Amino acid sequence: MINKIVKSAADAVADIFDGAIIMIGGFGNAGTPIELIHALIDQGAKDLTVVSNNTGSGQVGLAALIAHKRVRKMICSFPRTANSTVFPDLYTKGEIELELVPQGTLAERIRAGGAGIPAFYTPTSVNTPLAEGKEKRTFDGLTCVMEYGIKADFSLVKCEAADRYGNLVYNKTARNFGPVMCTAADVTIVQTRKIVELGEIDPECVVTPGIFVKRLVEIPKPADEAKLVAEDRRYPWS
Amino acid sequence: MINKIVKSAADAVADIFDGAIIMIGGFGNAGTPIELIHALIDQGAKDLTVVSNNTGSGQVGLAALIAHKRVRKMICSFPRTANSTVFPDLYTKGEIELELVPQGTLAERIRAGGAGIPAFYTPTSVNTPLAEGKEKRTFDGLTCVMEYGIKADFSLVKCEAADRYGNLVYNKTARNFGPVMCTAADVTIVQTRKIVELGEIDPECVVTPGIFVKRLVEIPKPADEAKLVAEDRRYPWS
Amino acid sequence: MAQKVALDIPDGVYVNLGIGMPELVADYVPAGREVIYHTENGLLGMGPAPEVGKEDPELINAGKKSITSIKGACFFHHADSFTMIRGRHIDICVLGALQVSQTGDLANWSTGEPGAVPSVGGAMDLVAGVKTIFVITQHTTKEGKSKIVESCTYPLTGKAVVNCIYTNLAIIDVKPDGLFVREMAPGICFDDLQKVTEARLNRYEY
Amino acid sequence: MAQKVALDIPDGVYVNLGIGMPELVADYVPAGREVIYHTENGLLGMGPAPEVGKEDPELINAGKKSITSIKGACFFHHADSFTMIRGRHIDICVLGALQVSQTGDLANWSTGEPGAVPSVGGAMDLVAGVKTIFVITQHTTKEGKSKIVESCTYPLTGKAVVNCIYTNLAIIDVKPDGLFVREMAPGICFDDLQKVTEARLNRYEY
Repeated sequence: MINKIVKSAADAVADIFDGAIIMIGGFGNAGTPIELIHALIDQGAKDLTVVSNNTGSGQVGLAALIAHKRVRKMICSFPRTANSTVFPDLYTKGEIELELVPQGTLAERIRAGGAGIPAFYTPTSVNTPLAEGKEKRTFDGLTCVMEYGIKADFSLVKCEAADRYGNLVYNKTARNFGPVMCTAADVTIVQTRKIVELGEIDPECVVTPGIFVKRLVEIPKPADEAKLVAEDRRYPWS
Repeated sequence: MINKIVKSAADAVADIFDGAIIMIGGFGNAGTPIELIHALIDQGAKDLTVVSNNTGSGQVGLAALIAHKRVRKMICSFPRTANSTVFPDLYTKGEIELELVPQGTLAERIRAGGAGIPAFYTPTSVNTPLAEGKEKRTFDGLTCVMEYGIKADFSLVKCEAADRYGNLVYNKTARNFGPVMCTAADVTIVQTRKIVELGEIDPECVVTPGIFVKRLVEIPKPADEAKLVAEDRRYPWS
Repeated sequence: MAQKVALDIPDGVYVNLGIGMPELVADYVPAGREVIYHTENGLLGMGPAPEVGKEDPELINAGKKSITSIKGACFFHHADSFTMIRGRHIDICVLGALQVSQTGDLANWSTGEPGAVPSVGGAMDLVAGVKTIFVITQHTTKEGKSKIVESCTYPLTGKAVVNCIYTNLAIIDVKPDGLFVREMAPGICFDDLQKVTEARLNRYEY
Repeated sequence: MAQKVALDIPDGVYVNLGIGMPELVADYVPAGREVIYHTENGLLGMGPAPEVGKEDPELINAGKKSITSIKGACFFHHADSFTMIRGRHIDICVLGALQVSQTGDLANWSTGEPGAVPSVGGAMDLVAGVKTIFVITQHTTKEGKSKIVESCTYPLTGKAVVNCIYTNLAIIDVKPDGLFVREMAPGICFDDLQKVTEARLNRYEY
């Protein structure tokens, strides 16, 4: 029988190893799998490479993971946001690496990784510093850079509802990077607001087919990251 | 005001020109925009390049378009099906060109065309005759061929329901090539079983966002291609 | 044959069944196993054929036959479907064959005859992307020629892609050091099998 | 400025608004025009800010502000969102700028200072893929330096990508043969404008 539901966030992330490449969903506070990230902080894996659009805010979630020096390198498009101080501080001190990738190229590289496309060409970033050192090629007069697919050991994603096969639906703009990240990791771990019975999700409306999901954990009331940041909370909770 | 609805299939295809590249949705009989193809036969455009998974069956739809010698070249993955005789006859006589593309590569080339990706690498077809003459490159030990994105002048697609913005949902496996073909043409023309009001399609369940659609025509009772073939019908109806 | 293949498909895996004989495998899933079938034209969770009269012409499999969908199924478009295939998300694919070589090369899409209309479909994507490839085929052609050959004479679908061959006479594993006979049909002995097989066969040593 | 941009956005087009000042453009759509706003984090059909207390933390725009969705909107993931952008499906994008050159080069993501944390987001994808790029910016920096320059000194976002510049002093079209002033703010004359503009300006001949 196929049953991808595990009983806790701690169980879900238990086998994440030092040096792993981890994709973390979310754009700003929307779609961030904050409970999975906190479980990862508790679990202790270090020397991680994290692929995520931003670097977290305040002292919770991804920012807390970075603050605890668990992340060796960030691959992201927008590390500097309003409430993001942890990453900028470490980066300025030279204590964390950054691979800056345009947002659309980041999404496409992740999709390519999941789709078995090792590399593709895009016009994005041509004639800018981000194209330096990259292979260029012109197609019908359009100069492009070659970009590589990205694959991860683990993806951490948040969704709205899931069934035991791992079929997922998301809530509004919290969908963002979730669907592509689910496809691109050896082990995709999803926190869902609710688990539903097989057949409750309309087969025409499934966003992530279960084949891309390995583990599910139900977190009925996920924390609102913006609120935690506004309240100046820190993880681990003090 | 945005209103993509036109009043007839004839109006929808009126500006298709000789020599155009046309993508036609469908896999077997599922999802074939048969009324749009028949309107195209009436309209008369010729010397077409058609991108479609198959070559139609019997003497209706795409098979009829080919039988009327309107198609110079087919780009497809599976030209020879149970009830397909029109294409094989012309092909054997050397009267129509064929570019044979593996099905997944065909889907990905269309997606790439729509997504502004001029080319990508795939391991599919390496070490086979279909890789001959193509650029090869090895990534981490995996040998791949370079494949180009495909763009079309027009796409003809069938869906289940649409609103005036052009948001589409499909029916079951009739979805197949529709969503990627909608993205890859200058002018995407869609026949829909029904037109619904804005907001009636759940924004979480839209499959093709309206931005990819230019024209919509309502065909409430599309013909069942398999039935027409079984009845040995021919288009134009005699 | 289809039953033998079904026995080798573990619980909980994602399987794509090729057109023709491979489709029969779904009929023999042992009790207690849950297997999810992928059909490359856009469905994960393919169920059995519908009752007569309940067919939906827009619900078909890759062989263009009417099917049903199970509870927990989902529909998707072709590019997403081949993301599953090319991206190595499908565990097992069962395909038919014209020829299989002793190094696991597969030829199953064209006899390469001049004037023939070549049709490839998803076969090359499947062998390039699916983790494990099973072939199900008659051991010999109608003319009695071996389909398990030293080297394919027909155009390849993929090179060194087949993991196991299920024929009416035997089950043969494709290993780095050659073909190994795992099981033979009742009444067949190794020497008989080798006689009707062009490729060199090996026995497992126990 | 935002109002001037809004006047130049025709009925029925798809528009992406950058973070900051560009977001204001949505407030000035002339009556009778229907414009659909794309936000690259996964929504086509962005509506105005919600009432206070009705915010959904999972419904935000690219600037991470709470928004609403209109009737006929749809949600999608990031790769599909950038298919719209890179695939040239978005008609107009309105962006802020640090510098614009007289050949339409745009610099708007980094001052290139050592130690600064560079953040690019979707800006490079937008200028590479959207058919028409409008820039909305103050004509000069707080220190009074021209933002419309002969050649950008900051790292580029894209080369020869800007079609029109809307500043507090003028509307300037970027043409193959240079910058052409289409309109000036009340009380500004061409010579005054040229004085505060590093790049060479041209007048249209009527």
